[in-house]
Amino acid sequence: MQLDQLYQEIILDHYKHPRGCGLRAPYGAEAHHVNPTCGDEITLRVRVGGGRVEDCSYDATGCSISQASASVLFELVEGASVEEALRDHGAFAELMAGRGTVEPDEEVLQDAVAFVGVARYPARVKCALLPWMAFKDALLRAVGAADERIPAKEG
Amino acid sequence: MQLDQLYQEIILDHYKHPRGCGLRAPYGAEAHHVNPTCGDEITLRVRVGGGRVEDCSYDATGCSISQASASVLFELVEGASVEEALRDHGAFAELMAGRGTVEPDEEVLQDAVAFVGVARYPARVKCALLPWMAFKDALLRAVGAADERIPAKEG
Amino acid sequence: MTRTIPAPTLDVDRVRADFPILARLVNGHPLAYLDSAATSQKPRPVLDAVREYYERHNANVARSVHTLGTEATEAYEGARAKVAGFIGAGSADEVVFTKNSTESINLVAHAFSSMAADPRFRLGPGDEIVVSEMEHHSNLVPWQLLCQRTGAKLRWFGITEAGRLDLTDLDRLVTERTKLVALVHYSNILGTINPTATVVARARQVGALTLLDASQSVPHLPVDVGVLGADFLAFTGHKMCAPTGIGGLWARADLLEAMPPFLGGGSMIETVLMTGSTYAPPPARFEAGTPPVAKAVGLGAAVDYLRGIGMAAVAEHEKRLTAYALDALATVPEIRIIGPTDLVDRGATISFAFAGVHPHDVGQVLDAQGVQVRVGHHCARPTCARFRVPATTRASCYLYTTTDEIDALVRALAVVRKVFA
Amino acid sequence: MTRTIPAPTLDVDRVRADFPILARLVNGHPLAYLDSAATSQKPRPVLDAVREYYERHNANVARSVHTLGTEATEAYEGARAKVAGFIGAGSADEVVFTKNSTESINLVAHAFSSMAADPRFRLGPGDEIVVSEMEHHSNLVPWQLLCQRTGAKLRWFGITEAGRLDLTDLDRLVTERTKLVALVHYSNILGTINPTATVVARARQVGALTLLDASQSVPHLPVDVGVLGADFLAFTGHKMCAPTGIGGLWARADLLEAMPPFLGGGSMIETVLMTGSTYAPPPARFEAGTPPVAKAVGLGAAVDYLRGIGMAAVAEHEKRLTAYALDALATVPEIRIIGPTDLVDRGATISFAFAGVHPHDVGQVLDAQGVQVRVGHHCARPTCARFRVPATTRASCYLYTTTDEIDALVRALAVVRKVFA
Ligand SMILES: Cc1ncc(COP(=O)(O)O)c(C=O)c1O
Ligand SMILES: Cc1ncc(COP(=O)(O)O)c(C=O)c1O
Repeated sequence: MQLDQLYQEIILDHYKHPRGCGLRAPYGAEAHHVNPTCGDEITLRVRVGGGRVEDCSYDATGCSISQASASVLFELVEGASVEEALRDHGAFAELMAGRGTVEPDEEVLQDAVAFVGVARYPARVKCALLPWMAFKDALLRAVGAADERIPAKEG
Repeated sequence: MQLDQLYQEIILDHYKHPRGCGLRAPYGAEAHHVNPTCGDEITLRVRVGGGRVEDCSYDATGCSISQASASVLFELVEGASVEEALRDHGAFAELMAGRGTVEPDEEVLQDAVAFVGVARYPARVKCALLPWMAFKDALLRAVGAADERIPAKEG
Repeated sequence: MTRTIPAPTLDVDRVRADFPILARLVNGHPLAYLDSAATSQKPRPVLDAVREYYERHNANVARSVHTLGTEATEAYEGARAKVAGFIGAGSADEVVFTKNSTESINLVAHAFSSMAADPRFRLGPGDEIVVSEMEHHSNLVPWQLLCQRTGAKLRWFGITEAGRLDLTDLDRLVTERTKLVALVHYSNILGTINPTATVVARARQVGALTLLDASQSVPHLPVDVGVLGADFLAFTGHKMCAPTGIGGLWARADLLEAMPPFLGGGSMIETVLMTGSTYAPPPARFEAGTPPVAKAVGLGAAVDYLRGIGMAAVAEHEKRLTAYALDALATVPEIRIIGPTDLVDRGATISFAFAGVHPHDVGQVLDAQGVQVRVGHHCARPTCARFRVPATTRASCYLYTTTDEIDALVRALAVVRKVFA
Repeated sequence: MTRTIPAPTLDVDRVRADFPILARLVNGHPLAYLDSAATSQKPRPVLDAVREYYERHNANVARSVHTLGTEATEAYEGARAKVAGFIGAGSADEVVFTKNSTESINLVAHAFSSMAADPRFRLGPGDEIVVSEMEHHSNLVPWQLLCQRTGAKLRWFGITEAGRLDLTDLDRLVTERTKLVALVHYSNILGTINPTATVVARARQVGALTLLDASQSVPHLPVDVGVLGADFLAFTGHKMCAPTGIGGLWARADLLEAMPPFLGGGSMIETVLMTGSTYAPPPARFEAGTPPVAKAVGLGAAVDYLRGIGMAAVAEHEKRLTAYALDALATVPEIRIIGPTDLVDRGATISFAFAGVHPHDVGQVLDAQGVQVRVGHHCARPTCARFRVPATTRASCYLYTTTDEIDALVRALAVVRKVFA
């Protein structure tokens, strides 16, 4: 059944046991993103310090894909350098745009490779991307607030 | 050839030799009507007196059908009683709405019976009606101006 | 909506044979198309009429003496007459063809302004427009935009917990200040059929105009504008077996006459000078540019098709399906219906929440079983907000829907339970 | 419009075989369809694409996770990408689907107001909009209405006796006061192809926006928005082998981004509350309601069809027809061409007067011989007024037109002479 492709075990596990959820303070910037077609919403906060993502906290309502995506995002970026986090964002966005033809790099994306199946469902790509868009938005503003430099190649 | 139905000899004759054309004074009321789809135009004046159409004068630009129709109209209503003129208008309008199925009364319509073929061409019905609409418009106003009563059944 | 005469029954198998798409497989399962509230499928006679139009008669309308042009014009105006007859309009001239309901409603909204010549359309600070919390965005956003343009105030009816229009405040909401009440006739999210007569009567009492968003009612119920008594009726072809790209606005002749033009361009004019123009009488005044001729022909054919089956039979068929579906869904413990749970004044459009699973996931799992339902806010976000859900899953039926398809839905819901257990 | 590379020739017999209607008889004569400027005929691949869409994939777009809805969305957005490619747009998001050119132009007109947030769209007394005397009503009336709403002033280029845009006054007409120049690219009545580059350059110099009405150019010439350099381009599907009911507006991304919504409703929103809404980014912001999905699919197929033949080949074929027709008509002594009489920057749309016979009568007699030409003012009354004629007879060609059809026209004109001798 095709469903297995979409709802891989990793995704369902993150959905049922989301990592790092809940909004935490202090934080450098907060972003609120909405998916207008389905009503999914996320509020996401980022704290940066010393060039690293010190915390990424979030409150999300939405489908399993968007919730799992937030959880996977948290695991990837928490403690990562700003540069790494932006690279992860780029890799994930590329995976989602690939319609299932992009071979994900497990080194980089870790659990997020499970989303390769999502890329085959155009209607669900937006769900998976929602937390990542909010993250990039909040991250760039947090970096700005912290007066950190954004690595040029990804800004 | 179907064209004969439309361009009957009587119509072409009225077109080439229009009766009563040219604007004359004095007059009781003047109407200017336009056919927006083809640019046909007519200015038509009516003088009434003693319950009769004393003069119906006009200046028309347009196709053969609209020009011949004005000429035929002139012949029918010139000198007719207001009541007769309105009856003629009604008979002609009915003929035009009939899509070629109405049997015209030659007693009433005289040369205008030739327009029975026009009724089969929806795009041309408006051409034929243009002078008649202007006539009714001007007549009713002329009657009003002359303080004549309009026969109730047709007003 | 009088359904006193026993309706002729509808032979659903024969109906289905007219809809080629229904034979399709989806993800290896027979298609169960339960999304007719979003758009209906098209029967062969409609597709054939459109094709025949293009293969035999296609030309531009209204400005032609040639044969093809005359045939095209007659096909277009003939379709207008059919549509007028279908909704009980007094004259074909009271029907304006638009591209969809949304344009129909915006067309009316743009007739209102601070500078309107006719006082019924003059709108400014102190004036009010009344809608409801169960409007489709297409009958809400145009009024929000109009209020922004003019300074008028938007007010709205609430919804009861049972999914009914809350008329408790009718006399306080619809007052001398009200210029227009714009109300959905049949809610595309709740399935509720609203008591429009009560609202129309009150509006008339205070001298307000009324618009009914009949996007869902014209396809599914016998509708007669004379009986409804409203001033404007908006509807859309693609939900009633016709092609996309064609809709209609019915309005009383004297109102259309009083309305200024909306879109400017070819065919809506009387005389054009560089220094200014005058405009054609309705309905041409509101149909600028080349109209969707073939789509109008398709809508005419759809009306013929629906009349052939009988709208009373369609409504009766859907009533039976509603009863069946409500019973069937009651067997699924996770399900909470959002909207009326009885058969009184409700149609075969059923929204629900599935405990613990987001509608997106519900829809995805159902799709894997071939069951096509809509998930989301159904262009009625305020209604979702009212019921404290981000979205719903909605199954909606039409004349070709079978109880088997509802059974397929219920079976597929069991899979949802399994995947997200 | 660079035609330096020798164009591949077009096999007109093969092309004609794709258009079922061309086999028709009219009044006992083979159809000679010389009215493509009004609307084009549709090739079988376009009709098949529409039918296949309805029989296999039909669903509403953009709000669906189900298979049919996903397929419909991909078909719709795929068509957008094809259209974007066809006109050389940088991105599919720069193409808004409308119902026709007329709506496209009105959409731009409604972006301008006294309250516009972006100064480029702010318009009031003292500001000017420039058009020309050879505009189609659809590129004139919307600007007249806009000037009425805002107090801005409408100015216009004249036409030379030879049927060319009179640019003598360019610098006096297009000035610092000009906010927009809206110009027809290829006149539907005169056949003139305008020197848009000169006008666009001047507009840019004074900081004015430019809109090209490309309703006739996109179907008949290779068009590249990058080369044209204008800010807006309006075009319409039914003149380019696609169904009625679909058109397009191309605009620079930053302009679309700055434009407020026009029609309000489903699909154009971001978030909706009863108290106010926010709007989706372009192009969705300008596509309220259910779009004409099947028609967009048809337009996509039409673009594929035209690309398959090659727009350079189409233009070349029409150039040959123009030469042939001008020569042939020169043999009819009663005829006076209204529009350019040479081949420079003119298309295969030829208007003429027939001495002593009104165009309506000309058209009627031609129709009796199966020749379908348009008679009237062609939605360009001011142009007729400029040439002191109430109307013209217009023959217009397309990729399927043959020299035989032009011969049929000339033969039929002899009958006109006979009937009205
Ligand atoms: C030059 C020109 N502009 C605008 C239009 C309007 O196009 P539509 O009627 O498809 O809106 C036309 C055709 O009718 C045209 O030829
Ligand atoms: C109740 C209601 N109103 C308005 C609309 C808008 O119709 P359309 O999208 O065809 O304009 C719809 C359907 O989408 C609807 O269900």
